[in-house]
Amino acid sequence: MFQFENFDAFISMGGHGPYVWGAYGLSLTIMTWLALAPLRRQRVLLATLRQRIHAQDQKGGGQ
Amino acid sequence: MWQWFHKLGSPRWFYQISGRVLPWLALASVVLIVSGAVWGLGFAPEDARQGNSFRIIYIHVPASFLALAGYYVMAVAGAVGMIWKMKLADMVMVAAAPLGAALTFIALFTGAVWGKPTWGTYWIWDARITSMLVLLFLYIGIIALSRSFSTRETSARACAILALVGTVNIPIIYKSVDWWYTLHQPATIKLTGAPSMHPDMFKPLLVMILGFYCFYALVLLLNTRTEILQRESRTTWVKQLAQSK
Amino acid sequence: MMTLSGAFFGVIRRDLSIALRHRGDLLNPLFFFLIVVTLVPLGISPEPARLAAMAPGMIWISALLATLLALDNLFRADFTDGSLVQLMLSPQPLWLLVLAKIIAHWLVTGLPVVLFSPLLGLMLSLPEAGFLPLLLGLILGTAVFSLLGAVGAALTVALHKGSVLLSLLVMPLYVPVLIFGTSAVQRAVDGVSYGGVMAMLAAASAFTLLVAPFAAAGALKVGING
Amino acid sequence: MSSQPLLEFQALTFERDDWPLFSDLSGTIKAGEILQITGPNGCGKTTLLQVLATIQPVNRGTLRWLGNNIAQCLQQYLAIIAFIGHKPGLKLSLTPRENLQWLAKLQPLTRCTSAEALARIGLAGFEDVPCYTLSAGQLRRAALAALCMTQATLWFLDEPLTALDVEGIANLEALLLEHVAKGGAVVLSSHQPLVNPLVRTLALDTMAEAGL
Repeated sequence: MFQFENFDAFISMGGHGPYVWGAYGLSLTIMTWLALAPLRRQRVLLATLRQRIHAQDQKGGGQ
Repeated sequence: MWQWFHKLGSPRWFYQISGRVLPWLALASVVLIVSGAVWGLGFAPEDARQGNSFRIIYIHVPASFLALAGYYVMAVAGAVGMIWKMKLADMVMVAAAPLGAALTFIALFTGAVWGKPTWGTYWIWDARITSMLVLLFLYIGIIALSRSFSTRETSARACAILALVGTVNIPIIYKSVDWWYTLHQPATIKLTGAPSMHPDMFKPLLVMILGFYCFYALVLLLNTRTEILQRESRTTWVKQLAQSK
Repeated sequence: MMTLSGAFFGVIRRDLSIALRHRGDLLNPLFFFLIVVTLVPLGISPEPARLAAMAPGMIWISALLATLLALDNLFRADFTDGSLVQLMLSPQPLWLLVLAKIIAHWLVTGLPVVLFSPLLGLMLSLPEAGFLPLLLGLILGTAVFSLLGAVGAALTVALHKGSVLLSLLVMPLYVPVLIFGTSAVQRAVDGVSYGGVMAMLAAASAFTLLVAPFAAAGALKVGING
Repeated sequence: MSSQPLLEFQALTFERDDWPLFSDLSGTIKAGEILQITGPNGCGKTTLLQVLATIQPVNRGTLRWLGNNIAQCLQQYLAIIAFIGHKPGLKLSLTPRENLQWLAKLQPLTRCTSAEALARIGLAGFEDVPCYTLSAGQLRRAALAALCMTQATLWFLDEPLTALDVEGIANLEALLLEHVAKGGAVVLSSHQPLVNPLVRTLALDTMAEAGL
């Protein structure tokens, strides 16, 4: 059962809103970043690797 | 059995298997954390004494759990890497350190924010929070050490030794800080009394803890996979992987 | 000629005679200890009652910092001139030689700090009842500082900026000793029995004595290849 | 002397972050032999010596001493090796005599006294002066004096000729020859060629093809 009478009460949390939402907000932001950072690093890694292989191939072909 | 162990130690095999588990872990952690958070924020009953600020517990407790468990994961991985010279275990250890530190930070931050409406101050030298702070220092030490060595192998060995020494010390640190706290501040408000909680408050907490475990496993796998790609970047299978994308 | 005890005491004697030839270096941690404690009344208040309340903690913290200051050199000097490798190539068990080095190090850094502490207790108007537990506690505590610190010093032996890193690594591990040490003094000042706390401190140092030399020996084998 | 080799290394691989410094290096060192490791800077001469002296661990490969895996008999192996690296391993505030006496407590330096050793290596009269007053060449000699005293059969010397003058080099060569004549063995790295029939060279940059 929803504990709050309306959406405004849910946001204000009886005066504790900033604390609760702040804690949840920052935590979830950090956690999202934790999950996305390795994915981005993997993409960058593979891209540089691809570039390096490409460069090597061209050099090999030129000779 | 031994063959299985050997196989598990192969980064390539691990990369392929973990790739299959990842989507499910991601799904599970998103579903569990979102439903747990909605449940805890909107549907769990209000705490009689602390009011709505108590809803922070649904982040604080799971994060503290995993922050501590994460240190043990790191130490065990380090020990396995050291004893059986398993490269994969080294990579898991390296992957676990920043993740554990981030969760420790979340636990500290939510604890501090929770403290403001409860005690009227952001920082209080509560036993739990103080131990958490020391744990953060231990994590920072490991991360700093791991970045100071020129080769990854030496770095992994060194971190494993430090993590093991830390592991032996953690129970002593926790006990001593607990004892220190009772010495200086006799029984004020206890932050968490999980067993004595109302079942309606407790259920979302369980969901959140489960969700955090899945999330931990997910990020640990992701970090380990990144580490694998980085270290194995000269092998043919990684090169093929890079070109196939 | 090459015996276990000969090697053990040989290492201690050599480290002590080197320390005696650099007497200036020997005094540095002591002066550091003294200066930090002098800063307390200057920074907070010269009022005896307030000083007395803070004396146990301040003395312990400055002792911790003073031993930390000297810790970096435990293995580093030997590593730099190559004698550490010779020590490690000895057929004698490495943990024993490491223990010998730690003992020598404690004798030249920890022990002077312990002996100096009553003077600082006087300067910070520590009540009389606190002196004995302060001395006893510091003997055990500085031993733990040296033993645990040796693991960190071994890990960072080949790193260029090892000193700050070393503090970062070992300070969190010193927390229990600091808690037990200061509360032993505090209890004695408050007129409560401090035997139990001292026993815990003794147990912690005995345990560290058993484990730390092995960990430090293992750490050295890793650390020299930094 | 076709008996078992003193030291045998098989398929040694040493990598720094998966970049092999050397890989699949195999070879033997027999009693009565001087093995000189040559190669350009940075090819891993020092590392190989350190690996053979068990200072650095290898990634793959085995070391055998008289047929026994060294991992199983490390203490015994340490008792028969002597290692002198780039750094002389002397405490500058102590005298050469004190340094050698300290070393004699740790390693089997029992063939002669430190005074005899220092005299032999050409440092008579410098036994009791602090090492910081000695020149680089004299320090190197003081470090090599340990070789006169040691019972070790297998010597590892990293660039032992550095800073030595003509007389010092002659002294060292005589010492090495005496050692191998008695059935010992020496592995050393050096840029300067040693003129001696007993010296076998191992060129590290081309060792893969050499197939020792």
